[in-house]
Amino acid sequence: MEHEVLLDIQHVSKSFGLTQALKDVSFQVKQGEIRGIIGENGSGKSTISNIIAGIYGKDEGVIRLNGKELRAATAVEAEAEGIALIVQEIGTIGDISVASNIFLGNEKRFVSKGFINHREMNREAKKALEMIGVSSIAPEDRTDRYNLEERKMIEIAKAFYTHPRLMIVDETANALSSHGRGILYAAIEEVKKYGGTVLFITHDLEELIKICDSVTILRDGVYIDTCYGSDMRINELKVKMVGREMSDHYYRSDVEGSMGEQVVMRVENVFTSMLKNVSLELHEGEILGLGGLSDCGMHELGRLMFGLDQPYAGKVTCTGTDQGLKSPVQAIKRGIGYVSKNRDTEAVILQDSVKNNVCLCSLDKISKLGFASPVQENRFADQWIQKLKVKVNNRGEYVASLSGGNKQKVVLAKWLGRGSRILIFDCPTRGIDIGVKEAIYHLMEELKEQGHAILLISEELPELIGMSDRILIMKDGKIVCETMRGPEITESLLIKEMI
Amino acid sequence: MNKKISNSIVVVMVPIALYLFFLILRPKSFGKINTIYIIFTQSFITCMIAWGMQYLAKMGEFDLALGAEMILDSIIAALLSTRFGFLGMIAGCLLSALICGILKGVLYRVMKIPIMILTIALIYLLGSFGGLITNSAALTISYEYTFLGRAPGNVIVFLLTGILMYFLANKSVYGSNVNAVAGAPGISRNNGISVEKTKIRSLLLSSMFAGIAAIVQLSHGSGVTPSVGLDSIQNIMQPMMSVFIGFVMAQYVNVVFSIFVGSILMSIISNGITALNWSSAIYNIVVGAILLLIMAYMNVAKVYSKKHEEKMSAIANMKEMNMSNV
Amino acid sequence: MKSNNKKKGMELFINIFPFISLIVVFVGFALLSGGRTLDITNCRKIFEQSFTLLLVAGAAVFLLSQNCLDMSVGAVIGMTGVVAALVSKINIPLAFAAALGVGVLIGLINGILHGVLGINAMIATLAMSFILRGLLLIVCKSGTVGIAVKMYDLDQVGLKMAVCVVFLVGAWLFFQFHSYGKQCRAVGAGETAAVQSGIHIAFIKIISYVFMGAAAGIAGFFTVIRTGAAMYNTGNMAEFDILIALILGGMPINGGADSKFRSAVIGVLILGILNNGMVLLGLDTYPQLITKGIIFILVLAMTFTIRNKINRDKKMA
Amino acid sequence: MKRKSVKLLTSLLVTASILVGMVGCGSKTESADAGSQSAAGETEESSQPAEPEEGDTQKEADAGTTDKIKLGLTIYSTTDATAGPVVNNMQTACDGMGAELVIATDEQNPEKEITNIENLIANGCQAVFCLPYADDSIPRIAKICEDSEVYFGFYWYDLSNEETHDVCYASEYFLGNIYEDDVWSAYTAMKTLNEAGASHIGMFGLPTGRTTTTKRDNGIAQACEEFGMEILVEDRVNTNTSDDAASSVESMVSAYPDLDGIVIAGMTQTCLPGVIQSLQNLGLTEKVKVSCIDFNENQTEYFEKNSVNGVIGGHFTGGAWLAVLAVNKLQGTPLVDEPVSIKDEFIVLQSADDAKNYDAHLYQELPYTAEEYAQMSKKINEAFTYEDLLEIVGSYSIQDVMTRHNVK
Repeated sequence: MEHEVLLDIQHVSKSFGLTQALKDVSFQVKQGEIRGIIGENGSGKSTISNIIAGIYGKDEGVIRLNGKELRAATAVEAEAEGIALIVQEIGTIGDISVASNIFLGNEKRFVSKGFINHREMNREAKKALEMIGVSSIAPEDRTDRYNLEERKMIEIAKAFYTHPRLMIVDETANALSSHGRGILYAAIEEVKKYGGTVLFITHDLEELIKICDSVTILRDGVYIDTCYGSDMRINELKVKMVGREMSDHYYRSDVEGSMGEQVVMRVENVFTSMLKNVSLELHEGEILGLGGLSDCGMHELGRLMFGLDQPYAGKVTCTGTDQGLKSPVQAIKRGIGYVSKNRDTEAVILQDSVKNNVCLCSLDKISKLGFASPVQENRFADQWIQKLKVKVNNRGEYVASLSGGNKQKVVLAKWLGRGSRILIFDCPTRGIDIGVKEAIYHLMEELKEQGHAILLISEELPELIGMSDRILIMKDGKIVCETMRGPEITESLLIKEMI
Repeated sequence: MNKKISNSIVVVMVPIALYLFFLILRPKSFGKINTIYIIFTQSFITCMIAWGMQYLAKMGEFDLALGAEMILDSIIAALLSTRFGFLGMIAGCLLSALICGILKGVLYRVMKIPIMILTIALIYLLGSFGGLITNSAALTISYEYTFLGRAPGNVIVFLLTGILMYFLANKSVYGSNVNAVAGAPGISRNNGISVEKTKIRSLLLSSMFAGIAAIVQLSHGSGVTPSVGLDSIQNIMQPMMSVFIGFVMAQYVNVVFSIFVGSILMSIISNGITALNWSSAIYNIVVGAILLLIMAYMNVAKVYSKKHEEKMSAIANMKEMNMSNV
Repeated sequence: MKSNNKKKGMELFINIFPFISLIVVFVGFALLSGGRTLDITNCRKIFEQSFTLLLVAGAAVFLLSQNCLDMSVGAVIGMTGVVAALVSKINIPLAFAAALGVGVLIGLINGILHGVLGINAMIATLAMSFILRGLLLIVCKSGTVGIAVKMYDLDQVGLKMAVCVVFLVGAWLFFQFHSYGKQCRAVGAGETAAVQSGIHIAFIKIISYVFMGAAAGIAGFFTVIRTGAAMYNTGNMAEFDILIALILGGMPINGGADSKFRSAVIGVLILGILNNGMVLLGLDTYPQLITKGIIFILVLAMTFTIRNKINRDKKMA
Repeated sequence: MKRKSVKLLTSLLVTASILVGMVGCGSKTESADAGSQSAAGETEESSQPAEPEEGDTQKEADAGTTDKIKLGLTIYSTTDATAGPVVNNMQTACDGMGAELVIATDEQNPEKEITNIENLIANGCQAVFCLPYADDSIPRIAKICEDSEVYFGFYWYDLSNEETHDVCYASEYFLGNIYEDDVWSAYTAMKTLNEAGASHIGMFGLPTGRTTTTKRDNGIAQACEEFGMEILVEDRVNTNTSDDAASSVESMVSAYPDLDGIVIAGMTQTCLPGVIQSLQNLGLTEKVKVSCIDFNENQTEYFEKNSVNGVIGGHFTGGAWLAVLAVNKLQGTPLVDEPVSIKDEFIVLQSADDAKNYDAHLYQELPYTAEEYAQMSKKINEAFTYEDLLEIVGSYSIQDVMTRHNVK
């Protein structure tokens, strides 16, 4: 039967400072449809969902819901329009009760004689949880008593309880176990049953095929295509998602992997809450790829090898000493550099000038007895800004005003300026435009020739396959497979290992 | 349900233990019912101010102008009481509190300065305004207006304020908004809670609670002298300590009750020290030391429990790995 | 590029605004007092009155640039003053060393409480000031502790000028050019990112509190020389005077990269001229306090709103 | 264009606010207006290089021209019940003798006191008077005044301490000090309590370390031996607000049930209302007797409700005598050449009508009118001698004032 259009998005654009998150995106979603939205990191899929749900404003364009222009400025107004959003990060507040979280922002429903009737609220919350088949959570408990997955269940219950006309699920699945995902898929089915529409945002293609009726593909903020029903085939989608031919000139050209003899860093039988008996060796002049789903423990391993966390058992050592790493300060002294996944909060100081960011961890090198004249600092900063070709008018500008790619160049300038021989890259090209991506790949190649050891942690398989000499795949905290670089390595082979 | 009771027993044990400590040291003077009565009544004023402060403190903001405000409220109340009697006093106090609260709210909304810095500047303004009105002379109120300063007046005012506070903190939409903003301002803002409006309401509320406390304080002491410079901050040190102690115990019992227990603790210590005729300097040291100990314990406990949790899951991983190897 | 020079204009205004206020206050009072404030002895008096505040405000720049507060400075000045007075009966240099030592010790405790144990800086130092005021009451039995008469001859302006210049220039060099100063500002600008750039956060915080304690110790020593005795309320409310002086001097409230050492010097001078000028004009206590309050709020509003606009532009640009 | 105008506007705003803040506040003491008028007059004179001996030119100049003598006073408050009368009396004395008085408040803090003295001197005062909060600040004060060649003197202060006495008397700029027999005042306060039948006493006191405090403590100790009384508990810190004092009394009474008297040896201004209020709340007004040193606004009402048994105070003319000494010295007709120490008399109130008389004749209008003070300046009445001054000081009492002002 012909469903009329529920959601009509016309020429929507949005930019954060210099980075253009969405460029003139238009597409329609029919009533009762489960529409997937896929795209690589930084393709704008989360941005469009937040704009629809009223968390971000849009720069240009019009969004119509059921023919009426949608001007929701906050989540509460969006809810009034029948839109519910499950955010990617944590959407519940730890200090307050589960029931307060579910009805956060609209406690007025339970107000009688000016005061909230908590019993009523808890009962309603219990009902909401039972509605999605969750009975292990007590509404009056504090929310931080429950683990991540249970808190996601609370968010799903909160979204589902309002019987939204349009439910947006933003990359929630990957944080859930199979049991949790079952509950999520059941809830989505329920919404479809009562004629609601679902926007399901993910970057996991198998899950998408199973759940969605149709899928819209975004790449670097631009609308590519929408496929329906049977013509949603994985590799076609992937090609559209990635878009660029898997041409070799994009990544490394040499086919054979190579590495130096010298082991630069060793991880021996490390146990933490996320890692189970992980061991690996990093050689000089090697790019070691580390892949897996985002919660497989590879990010935690990256932090461990920089001394940010301490293992419960086992050791992380560099050559020359068998003493474990105590702190980042020690790691830097031993020549390790770490490029964090969350660039804006950890890898770079936004509210500080480019010069300070570049010179910060090489102050002891630049200065004599701790004192460094501005001239020396400027010379050092200019040298590395020029070497990494960071686009900035003057070195005094704040890093906050730079684009994603340029921020990453500043971070690289910082570590190369420090002369770190071991570099840990955690999703280095996440949310970065193509041009800078390519520059980073070439830089990695150069560093490899100069004998640097690089640990490349990435959620993008093409990048891993294209750049690494050796690839380790992790799953649920364990290293499950090791492959050398070679033409026979394909994405599907690795994906089988990851899931 | 029994978990709640066992928790509150644990919390109540702390002041009882402290009371017994002083009882053993000075049985003659500390054993009487009268002393217990005085400990309670002397904690009322501190507790009411602390109740008013806890909203802002929970959101990480500190209102240092409450001391100067209370003095100004009392001065206006004393002046009006000469002309309009008892009602004039009450109206004067509450009106002045309201105006101060609105002034703070407007200034915060217009200038968006951190509240602590703004209130430091206001201490000069409010404190000296009081001094100007009375041209720095002390004022007193006549005896028949002071029945709120003694039993049963102060007990009634205290209980009414306690009930109002209980509903405001736990049952009102505003109360849950404060808890949400204190927990995560970002998520609250996304869910349509205006962080700024909540803070402005808290500024107003802390002034109103301070106004009520000022009435009881004026009736109890019957005199008020204008404050000079920043000295009025000393007067709100004790309520601030009760708020911090209250927050520590708020994990076990409702925050309204835990802040009351905090002010009782302070009252026991000050009375104990008078009974032992130690110099009241010891009071400052004891209270400061207790606060440091509690805060240190709380932080270390939080860090330790997180580490412990990680250790536990790591051990679980190890067991799991051994099983699969064997 | 219009927004760019608009931003530059605002940034220029923010940088020179403290100088404008200093000149306005200086000229304003000179006119109103008919030149009496310009008199040499009066200027010497202004310097002597703000000498101790200059020391502690200088040290406070390091702390405020890391977005940390020290509410116990006044109590530390009181305690070190009493210690200096007591020890001065034995010999003067020992008294100076004792005052410095006690200041450093208290600074170390503050540093550990906040840096290592992670207690909120304001609460930790507030509790410490409560304890120190209590100890002070006991030590001088809530009265005064006199200093040895020999100590009076230390009270020449020359000595104070020398100590002040050496201290301020040294602190300025450390803050502006030494990696320690830069790390302080980096911690203020973004603590998590600073950790990953190899800054030992706890170490930097402890050093800053120790430096603050040392400055308070020296200030305590010279306060006692100036007044002849330490009382239970010596150094009262110094921590708030510091905060007001730094903000009048244009220091950003939550520190970070824009923190400048000069805001301490300019701010203290503005405050010194203000206090001296108002007494010179025979203003009563309360009009003085109201003027101070109004000026503080106006400067706050001016610098805070404009700085917010600049930061917002930076984020958006 | 908008940006430029906003910048201009804000800097104008700042300048305007600071200037308005100064002048606009319109400090009510005429010294400020006098300051600005004389400022206009003075600008040419002080425009020539201001060398240190500016003080001397001032002295010769004033002998001839109409320029007024300028006296400076630093005191802990300007109008509360204890400090207010001192300021009023001194002000009337200055008006009578044609001198100008500049006042600064110092909140009982030695640092502020010294800063005020320096600023008063900078303000052009030729003599400065203060109550030293610590014996040890006296050498400092003496040095500052000698360096600027400004006379100085103390009120409410007894130079009994040997060291400080010599330092002051050695300085040619020391006019003298007016002191009260604080031993006697505390002793009398305790005597009134004993006569009313009290023997177990709770005490509110001034902070230790000051001669006034030590003398009052000695007076109390003397009375305790003589009348077999005992100080059970003392509080020297909870004295800044009436509410603190009230709580302190409640704790004292509950901790020491046999307490039957309270003496307030200082800070009466803030403690008395609280003490009386809490005693009345606890219904102990009859049982617990109260006596205090220093007067209070509503002592008449307290006497009528006989909630207070004895108040010793009224020692408010110290500032005026210092003004008399200074004006005569500065006019070149010194009453006496070397520094002097003058004992000031207390007034003892023991009944409601004592209080009424004091309030009518010595508080509402002052014990000595401007004309009476004028007679004490040798320029106006050459025959006036130092002995006459001592005689006037000695005869100070309610009776004397009533007879002089021929009240029936």
